[in-house]
Amino acid sequence: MSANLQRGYNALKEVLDAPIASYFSSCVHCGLCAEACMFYTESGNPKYTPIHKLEPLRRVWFQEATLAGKLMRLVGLAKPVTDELLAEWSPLVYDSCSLCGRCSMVCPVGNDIAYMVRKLREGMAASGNAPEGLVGASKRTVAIGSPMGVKWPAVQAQIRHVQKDTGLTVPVDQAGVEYLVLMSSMEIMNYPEYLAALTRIFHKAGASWTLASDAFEATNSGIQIGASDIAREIVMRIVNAAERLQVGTVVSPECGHAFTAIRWEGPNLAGRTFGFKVKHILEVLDELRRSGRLRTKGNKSIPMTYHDPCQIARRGGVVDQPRTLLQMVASDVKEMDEHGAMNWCCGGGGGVSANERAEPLKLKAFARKKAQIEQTGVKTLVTACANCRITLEEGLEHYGMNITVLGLTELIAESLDDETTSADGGAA
Amino acid sequence: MNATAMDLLIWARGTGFSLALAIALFGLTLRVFEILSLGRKHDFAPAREDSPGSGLRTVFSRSLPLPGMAQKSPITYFGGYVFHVGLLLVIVFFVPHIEAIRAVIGLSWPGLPTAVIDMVSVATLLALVAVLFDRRRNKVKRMLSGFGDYFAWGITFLPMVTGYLAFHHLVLDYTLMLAIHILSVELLLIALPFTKLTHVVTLFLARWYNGDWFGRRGIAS
Amino acid sequence: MNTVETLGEILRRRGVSRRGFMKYCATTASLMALPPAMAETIAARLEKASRPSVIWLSFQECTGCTESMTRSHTPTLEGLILETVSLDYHHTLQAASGEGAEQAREQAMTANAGKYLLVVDGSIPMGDPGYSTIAGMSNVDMLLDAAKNAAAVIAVGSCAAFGGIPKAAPNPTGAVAVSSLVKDKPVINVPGCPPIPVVITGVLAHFLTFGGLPELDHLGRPRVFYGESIHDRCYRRPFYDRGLFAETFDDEGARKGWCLFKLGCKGPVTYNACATTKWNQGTSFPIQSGHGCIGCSEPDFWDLGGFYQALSMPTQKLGKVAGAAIAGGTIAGIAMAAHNRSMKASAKQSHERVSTDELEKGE
Amino acid sequence: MARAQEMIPLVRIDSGCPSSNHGNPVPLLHEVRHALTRLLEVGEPSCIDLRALPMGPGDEAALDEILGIGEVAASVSALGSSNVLETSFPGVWVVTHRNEDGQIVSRFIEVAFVPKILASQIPDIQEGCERLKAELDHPGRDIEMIPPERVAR
Repeated sequence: MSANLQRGYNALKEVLDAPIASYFSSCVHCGLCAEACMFYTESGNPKYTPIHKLEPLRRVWFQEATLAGKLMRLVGLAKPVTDELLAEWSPLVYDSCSLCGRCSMVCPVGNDIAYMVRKLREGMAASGNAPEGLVGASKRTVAIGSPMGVKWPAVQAQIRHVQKDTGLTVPVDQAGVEYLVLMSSMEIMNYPEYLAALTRIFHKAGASWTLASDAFEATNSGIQIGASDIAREIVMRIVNAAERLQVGTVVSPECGHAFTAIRWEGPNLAGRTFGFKVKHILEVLDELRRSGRLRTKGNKSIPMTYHDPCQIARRGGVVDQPRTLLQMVASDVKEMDEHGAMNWCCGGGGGVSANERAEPLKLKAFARKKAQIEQTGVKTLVTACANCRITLEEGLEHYGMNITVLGLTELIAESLDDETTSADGGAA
Repeated sequence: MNATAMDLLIWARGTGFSLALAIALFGLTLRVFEILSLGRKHDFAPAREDSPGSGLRTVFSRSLPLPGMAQKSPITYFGGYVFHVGLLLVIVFFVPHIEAIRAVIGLSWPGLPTAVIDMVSVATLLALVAVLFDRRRNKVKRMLSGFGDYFAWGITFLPMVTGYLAFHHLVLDYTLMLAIHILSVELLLIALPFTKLTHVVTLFLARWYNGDWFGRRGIAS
Repeated sequence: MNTVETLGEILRRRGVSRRGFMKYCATTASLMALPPAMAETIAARLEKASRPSVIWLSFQECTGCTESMTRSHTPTLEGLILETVSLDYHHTLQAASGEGAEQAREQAMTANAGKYLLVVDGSIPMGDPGYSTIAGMSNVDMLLDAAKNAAAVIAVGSCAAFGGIPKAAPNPTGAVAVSSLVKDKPVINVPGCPPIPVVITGVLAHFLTFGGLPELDHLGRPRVFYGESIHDRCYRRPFYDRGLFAETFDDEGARKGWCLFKLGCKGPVTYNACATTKWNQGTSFPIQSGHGCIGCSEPDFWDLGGFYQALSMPTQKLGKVAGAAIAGGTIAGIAMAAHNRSMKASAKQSHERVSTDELEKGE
Repeated sequence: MARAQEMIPLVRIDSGCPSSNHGNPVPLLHEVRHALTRLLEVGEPSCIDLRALPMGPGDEAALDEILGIGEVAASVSALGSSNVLETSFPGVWVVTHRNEDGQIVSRFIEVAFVPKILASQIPDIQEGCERLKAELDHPGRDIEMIPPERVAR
């Protein structure tokens, strides 16, 4: 056994738990998970059947944690886990799974397949079988601080722009505030309007907030590639900053996996509960709306539809908030046939969009989203995840569709009611 | 006198059944220990309050297809429903079976008329054939299926078909068919803990864990 | 013994009219479970049938079979059959005793060598011959000796046919059936505990009428009597189909004559003519009297679980088995649990921190 | 041989529930109907052995009741008595054979113009004829005692 394989195999033994054992024990090979996966439905290739992507993990579980499997291995009947197997499975585990968890919703015996793919990636990463694109992103995040190589000076430059445009101050490294705002490098590089929108909204709401110069990046390549050690290192930057600044709530940006990383995996990576709350920006906005601190005026009458980012909706529980918020600013919202917890993934999540190798398959899988958008007949698509947004834009361009993609937070900011500027507000 | 059908029946009802039950119970107990001993890490992430989902909810809700899914794989769903419900009705509401269950657990309940059981059996057998056919025809299922899948199908089909043939006095002498029927049930019992048929027990755990995970995150799964 | 006189002659000598003979043949067809249309064939055959010699040996038995036969309910008609055969040896019925009796047997065997019918009731002990010995001769020896020159052997009763109660577990005498010893002669099994009297005489009548053996099933039983199960010919069968069962012997269902399956009736696996031929002048049979069939015409019926245990019930006590299995599963489970825990602990211990360097295959 | 049955009287005790018809006569009646059709169309008689059919308590009585009693009732004395009854359905006869002790030994439904057992039998006629001839050749007391005027008739 090579050192790589040994490390990977050991990692797979580490992740085995009772849910995984229950899931593998229950699978009846009914194939329904395939029907829930756009990588299968759009390619028609049965190897993209979700449960099939877990074969290496299944073998480790069977041979390491069941008596029958141990006996089978003893007599040489059990299929071995080899370097070749892991290499062969790497495209299935990374390229054809966005961890969207749709299969986990339809499995009749209740198998949470996305949960297991996430665990399998621990072994794949540890054995050096992660795709190059994700390895690079992880290296940049650890070494530079951001998967896209964004450094604090780039953020500072954006802060200057925002302050100039809005005439408002963007607070940095302020202790004792209500919100610590995180961003994704995608937002820093491609969607600077996010920071501007937040600055205006928080200003109108009279909320105290801050950015942290040593913890502005919310994305976490460690989660996507499946290396908890790396994920922990990245998460702890945020945790340390938030605790140092003694903020009440850490606000995850419009980025799906970032929310998962800090909200759901973060405490488990840290091995403790946090001294602060973690919320997605849409949750924060909806709370502000409910307390009357967020008010908008005017309704956009152009038809719109909302794309649920998987990690925020299905895997994160933020389903109603975006709809309430969208109702505030748009009068003609059409839902896709399957939405909310049963939405179809854009195909770029779970590190797929950072994995160049997966590009053709990702675009093929996008056909599902394309069909959903076409079915609504609208030309404006709203979402709340920078990664989804990039994937959607690429996909729409690839298929030559003339559709505008908007971020929900910006859309809200555009319709802020200027009449009700809070007392301490500056010029609009 | 050589071994007769009656000898086989006596063995099947006696030693055979005790052995099969022992192996099934031994195996299932072992499996539950195997599974639960792997444990589950404490989740430090605070769960959402007033979640619409829960493990218990999912244990039940997963029995129903999500909107749109049934159309995507009708044979899997309807074939699956018919044979699962059919098996349940035949196993639990055919009077001779109730008597057998009574001998094991001491409880009994009213049965269904044999005409009803007969109709359900035919439907169940047809559904089982349909799902086997679909397993060969559907490329996903064909790719996923190995010996274990066909074996599991076989040992589920066998008790159904032998029971049906015995009841209708077809093919073989009743005593022999009854003995074969009971032996096939024993094969099923023995295989229960060590094949995918274990899902009859573990699916409750799986659904629970799944529902619990989603429930903590505020999703009714 | 003189066997020249045919049955037809005997009957005429006794002044039986042709109408009487027709009635006799119709009844014989009925008791042989043959279609009524066979009466004329029977009549033609019986006219010419001659009188066979019969040697009746009794081994490990209770005399119930002999009792059953002698109490058959149609004295005149079956009496005719019995009178037609020359019962040369039957140690219960014959007047002779001691050496004279044994001489009669040997004489009959010599005089009718190759032609006599050997009827056996009772099983044969293969253990200590002292369990059952006649005139100093072990049952096995006597059986093999008598079977050597017999035309056919009729094993009457479940003991002779299948070993019966003596063979019931744990079979202390090492009892065996006739057919496990006699291999070179046709053996007709007429099981039952006892067999229905007319079934015994029916088989004799068949031999007498057709001069040969009736068609036998896989257990060597005449198909005409043992071709269908009690359950299939039971007048209570409609209740089984409708799911109406007596739960106890004195509940409403029992009074209404519902199916006795739950009370342990072995009718479904018992092949015999009781449900149609019935007992005591066709009056009734066990199920009609409210008691389930005990399966007495089937091999090893004594070991078929309790008489009052439903056929579908497992026969062994399962409490201890289940307890032991769960205990065993728990022990094995705890061992596997300990293994799994140590496997996980050691995996955790040998965890090598994954930094970004390890993400690429090195070496 | 002494017959125990004669000494041990059989007493029927009513179980308190009605002897219900178990439905067994119905298929039998269908068989009878087909037999009647055959008799009419091709003149083929049939015979059904009632001892070969499953009959519950009350079934045979129910059958008898449905069949009813017709115009002809005959009794035959041969090896015990036999009753031959035409039912209310002409051509359908119930024949009950008894032994010399009066016990029923067999019972049939015959579908025929006349049940065979009623017809005089050739061997019996032959024998009777011979006997009559012998009597006439060697007149015994019986014939002599008959008044001449009756012989003439």
